[in-house]
Amino acid sequence: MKKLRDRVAALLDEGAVSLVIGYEEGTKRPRPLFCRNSESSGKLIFDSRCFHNLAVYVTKKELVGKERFAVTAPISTLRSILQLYVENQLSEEKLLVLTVDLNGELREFVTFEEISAYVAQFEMKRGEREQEILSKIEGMTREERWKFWMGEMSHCFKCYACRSACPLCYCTKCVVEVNRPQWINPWPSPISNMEWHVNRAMHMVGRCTACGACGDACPVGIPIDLITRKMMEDLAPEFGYIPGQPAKQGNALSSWKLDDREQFIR
Amino acid sequence: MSSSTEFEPKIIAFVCNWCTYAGADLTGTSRLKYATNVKIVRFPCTGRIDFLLLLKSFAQGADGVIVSGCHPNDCHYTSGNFHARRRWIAFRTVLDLMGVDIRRIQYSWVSAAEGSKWADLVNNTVADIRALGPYAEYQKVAEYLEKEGFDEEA
Amino acid sequence: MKIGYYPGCSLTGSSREYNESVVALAKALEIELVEIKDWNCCGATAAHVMNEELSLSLPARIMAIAEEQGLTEVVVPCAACYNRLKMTQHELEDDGKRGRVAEILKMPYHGSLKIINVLQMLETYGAENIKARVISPFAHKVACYYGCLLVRPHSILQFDRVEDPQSMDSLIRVIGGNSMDWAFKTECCGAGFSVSRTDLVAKLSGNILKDASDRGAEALIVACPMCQSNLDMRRGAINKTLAQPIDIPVIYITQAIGLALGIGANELGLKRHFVNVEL
Amino acid sequence: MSKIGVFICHCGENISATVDVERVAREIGGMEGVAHAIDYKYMCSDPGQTFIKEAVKKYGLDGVVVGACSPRMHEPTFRRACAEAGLNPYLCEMANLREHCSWVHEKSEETTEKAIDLVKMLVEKVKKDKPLESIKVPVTKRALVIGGGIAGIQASLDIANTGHKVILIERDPSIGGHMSQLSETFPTLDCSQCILTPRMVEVAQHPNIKLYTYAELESLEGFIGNFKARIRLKAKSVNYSTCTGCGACIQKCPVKKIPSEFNAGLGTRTAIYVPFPQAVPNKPVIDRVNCNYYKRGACKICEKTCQVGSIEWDKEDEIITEEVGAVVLATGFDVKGTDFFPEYGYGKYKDVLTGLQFERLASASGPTFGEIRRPSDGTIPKKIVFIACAGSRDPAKGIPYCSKICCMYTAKHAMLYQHKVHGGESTVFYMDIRAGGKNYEEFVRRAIEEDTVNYVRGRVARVYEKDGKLIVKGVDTLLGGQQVEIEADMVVLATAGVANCGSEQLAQKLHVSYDPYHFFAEAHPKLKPVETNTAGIFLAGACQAPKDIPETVGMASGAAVKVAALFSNDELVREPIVAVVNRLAPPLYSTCVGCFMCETACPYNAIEHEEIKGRDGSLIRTIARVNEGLCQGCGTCVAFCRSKSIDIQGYTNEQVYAEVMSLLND
Repeated sequence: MKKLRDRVAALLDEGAVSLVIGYEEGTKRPRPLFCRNSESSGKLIFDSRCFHNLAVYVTKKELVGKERFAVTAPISTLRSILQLYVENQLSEEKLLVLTVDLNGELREFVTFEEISAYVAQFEMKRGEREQEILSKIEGMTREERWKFWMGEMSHCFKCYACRSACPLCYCTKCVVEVNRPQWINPWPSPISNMEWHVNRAMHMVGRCTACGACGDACPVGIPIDLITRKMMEDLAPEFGYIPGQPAKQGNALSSWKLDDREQFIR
Repeated sequence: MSSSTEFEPKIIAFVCNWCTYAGADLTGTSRLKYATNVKIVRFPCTGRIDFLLLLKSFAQGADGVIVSGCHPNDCHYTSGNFHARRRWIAFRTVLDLMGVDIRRIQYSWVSAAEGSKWADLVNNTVADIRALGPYAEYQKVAEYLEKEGFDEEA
Repeated sequence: MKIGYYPGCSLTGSSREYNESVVALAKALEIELVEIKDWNCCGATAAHVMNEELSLSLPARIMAIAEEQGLTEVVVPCAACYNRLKMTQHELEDDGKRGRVAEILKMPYHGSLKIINVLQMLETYGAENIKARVISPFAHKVACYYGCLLVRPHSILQFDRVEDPQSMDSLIRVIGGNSMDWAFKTECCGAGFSVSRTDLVAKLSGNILKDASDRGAEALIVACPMCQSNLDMRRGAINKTLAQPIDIPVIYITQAIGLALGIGANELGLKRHFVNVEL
Repeated sequence: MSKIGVFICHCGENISATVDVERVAREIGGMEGVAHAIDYKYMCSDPGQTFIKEAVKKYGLDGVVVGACSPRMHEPTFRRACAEAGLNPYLCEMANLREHCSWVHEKSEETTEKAIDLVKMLVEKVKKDKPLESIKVPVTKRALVIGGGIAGIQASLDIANTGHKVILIERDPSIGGHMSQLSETFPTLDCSQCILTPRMVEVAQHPNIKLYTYAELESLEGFIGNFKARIRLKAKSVNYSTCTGCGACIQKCPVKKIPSEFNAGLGTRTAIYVPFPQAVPNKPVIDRVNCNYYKRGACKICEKTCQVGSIEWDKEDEIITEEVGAVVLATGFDVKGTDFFPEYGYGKYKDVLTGLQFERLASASGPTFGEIRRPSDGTIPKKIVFIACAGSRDPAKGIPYCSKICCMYTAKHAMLYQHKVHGGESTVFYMDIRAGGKNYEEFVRRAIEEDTVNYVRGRVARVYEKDGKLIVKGVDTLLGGQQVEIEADMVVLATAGVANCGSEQLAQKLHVSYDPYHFFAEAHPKLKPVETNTAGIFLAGACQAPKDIPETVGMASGAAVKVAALFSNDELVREPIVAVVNRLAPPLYSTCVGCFMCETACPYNAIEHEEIKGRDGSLIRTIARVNEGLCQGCGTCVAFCRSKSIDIQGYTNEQVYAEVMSLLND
């Protein structure tokens, strides 16, 4: 931790970066910290409790401004940063990525390839919460799944906290705000909630890095992060990507293979 | 054609203009008969068919949907159908995960020369959907606003 | 250097000299041959003509027990066994067949075993130290005869060039021999007709020998017991069909290299040939 | 409130037989937004169209729906009628009541209700339609022809003769292509040089044709009517303006043993060379790979010999840019070498030749001045064997197709051999003789009957050399599969015609699709053989598939007329069914966030990066922009865009949404 603080202080003093996004000790658990001068870098912490995805701030122009900035990134943030690179939302000159690797060494990355090589060591596994709920869902029949999700969806009141927590939801105007035509009804009826979450999952095909930010953000605790996680796991063999390790070539949905599976097509 | 008491499914067909629409035209010119339940919406290409439209169809009372376009390598725009096929693989996975009855969405390739295949596709799909019955569980949830509340254990 | 070893019925039966020369040469090259315990017959051509399941299960069992005994790579000197094992490995990539064979064998079959023939073994593991160990160069003009099972079907075996193979020729050059360019490298020797239609074998093998001796070959080099027996054992019948008899010997590549490395003729089994070998 | 006119057609009785058309018109008339609804026996007839025109004027309609046959049939007709009445044609839609309703259902209540629904669907769509103007794209009236073989020559001449400028680029030092290598041509046996060289000279002297030899296409950007081609002029090391083509340097050049590509490797040439006597331009080029000066910095004899000092040692490759409106691909084909055939000796037997090599032997300007001699010892072969279908029609070798011309040139070769070598014995091993052209079959019969060529129906299993002779082991399937063994002096393989090397890279530069054998893919095998899927790029000759000279010339003229049609008007008019990225007021400028996933989806590379700059020139945002010339209107990007920032005119999100909604909530 000490090496990290000194490095950040040095970076800020030299003016190499105008901002460093990291974690500081919060009331119950770590919360994001935005250091703009070396004094505040003293509050920086970086341990296993810091896993919330900071990548969601990286695309906010009004926060990071035009100068170069840095972020201390746990594995979830690194994966999202890779996906944001693939989608032309970040430039390698503007962002410096700091992290502390498994044996406590301070690591700095600039290019996509560096981060990609580092991320490749981490395999995306389900935590027990995910395993427990998903195995329950996987055991259900279609009707039971429908009832389960309709029950869950009835709690949703369209606060869109999931959208604002997700680093890959950086659209200036979301499809739900399109009213000509009104694709997704704004009122929180179960069917329009279901439409919203199906649409969100479809927008995440080949992109979601299962960081769980949306699940954490949901005020009524709907396990919506499991929808995108399960989708990513199921589609990985189909589309030939490795969940959590975005590749340079285009999005899974905007590319295709000659031998894509098609026995469901008559 | 069928007795009025029996359930008549409402089916929408999203088709591409260059192949399946022309195939349906050929079914017409060859005077082949098929069920009246299916109404065709024309798109320039299967690549243009938005998955949200399918959701909207079910929400508005459709019991089944047909999506059909050019065979692989036939696409007038070279790769529209390939993009569509990949989109439907993803869409089916998400819908199935959410418990939507994906048997009600029938995908097919029908070329401009396969008039009879279009007639068979329509008749078989109507028969399948009639067997599945109305998609009540989806529509009941859709009429949420008209009725007072949504009873949990429906 | 340890490699699995599958001799097969010929090398422990009618072509004992091939086995002796392979073992002797391997010892000289410090290659330890670990014979598969309790190996069974590979089914050869007889099985796959009669019953497909049998023709797949026999080689599959060999590979399964080899995997079980911890071997990752097996050298198969006999061309027929090599061919059957490679073909079975290819056939069992199809899940349906693999399932049926697994039921019959009642033991796991992964199909990860690397099957190589004697030429591949010598090329990959022996080339440098053969060159280093050559004592008396094999200074003879010879014709290398590959036969069919070593190179065909090319799409599956992926070994050397199908019509004009060069691997044996290059080994002969390494030991100082002069392997000549001739036209019958992969022409049929009559193979299985050796017993039922000896006249056919005489005619076909006769053509091979005639072309080789017309071009001045002092010996024929082979790497398959079936070819060796047709060209050597049937020499009497062959000579009846030819104007003048041909007396050039037919020896295995392992015997030729063994001679160059100074290994004794007896140890190489050179005394067992029908056409005696004075090289 | 929209004022829509609805016109239901009886189509004689094709529609009215099973659909109650009066009821349809009546019910639709009551719909919100419909100002006028009638039914009439023949809407597409003159009186029918007049009804529409008068109604548009009388009621000031702002939308028209015609319930009749398939829009693929009469949409243009009714749209033209509306345009004449002053209504924007893209506000006129058709409901398919015939093919999709009346013809496929019995007369019943449901059929009429379905017809009503279909018309209602289109009425809802028209409410959301917007007036569109067709896209005008300027056309640069200059064509680029790639490849200087007979196909490129013919196309260039035809285009130039319509008065338009042509740029012809050829990779080799001279134009002429494979045809210049031939001796005589089937079926008339007239000498190939005599019929080709005048055309080559005509190309060199044509005022409208700019000829660049020893040049290759570097890149092609832009779209139909507005291509920008960058062409690499490989350094010839000879200044063509001063060189008189006297040939002194060629005599003096010490490096004489380079295998001549023109003679298919049989003859040799010098480092500074002219490929063949009738070459156009008839000036030499220095082969920098083999020239002593470029290899070891020595020699320079050609410079000393040249009286006009045309040698330019340090000349670099030059890249020039040409604006062109259309491209004709005429890059021709190639033939497989003998090394491709394991069973015929992997190319190591000198006397096993390809058809092209035999042409050079038979040609008067060839290395043996027309005499058929064995490359190994120069003797005249007494026995010769021709093997047809060498590589072609052979799926195991990856070439399952028939190369079309080999049967004919093999018969010609056999005939030439019999004429040139009296008492010679020639055998042709064939599977089937394919002589489908005009006078083709008669030509082959003549070879068999008059010139006593021995045709054996069977494949050749192996060819090997023994005591200077080539032993050909084949079979005669017509004599009960009897084995045939011939001791021949020469074997000629009619090897497979394959795509020219580099065709795949060229296709990728032009975004033209190609088939698994790297021949360029035509837009439609029957109806658009000379066009490609990329608008403005046309095909001519064997680069599309193996073909003979008559077909190549015909196809080249076809491509030329397509180019001429394109250049016939100053502007190109295109359907406005193209995608558009939405634009908003600053500071947002557009809802597009610049993820450019649409760019990877677009098969026509029609998505461009547009940089929005502030007044001080600093870059604010990079968003997508659609190049309406390239966009073909498939809409894949529209359905793909997550933020719905891109929409397609004619099938906008609003329109298709309205259609779907109208069909369901009745």
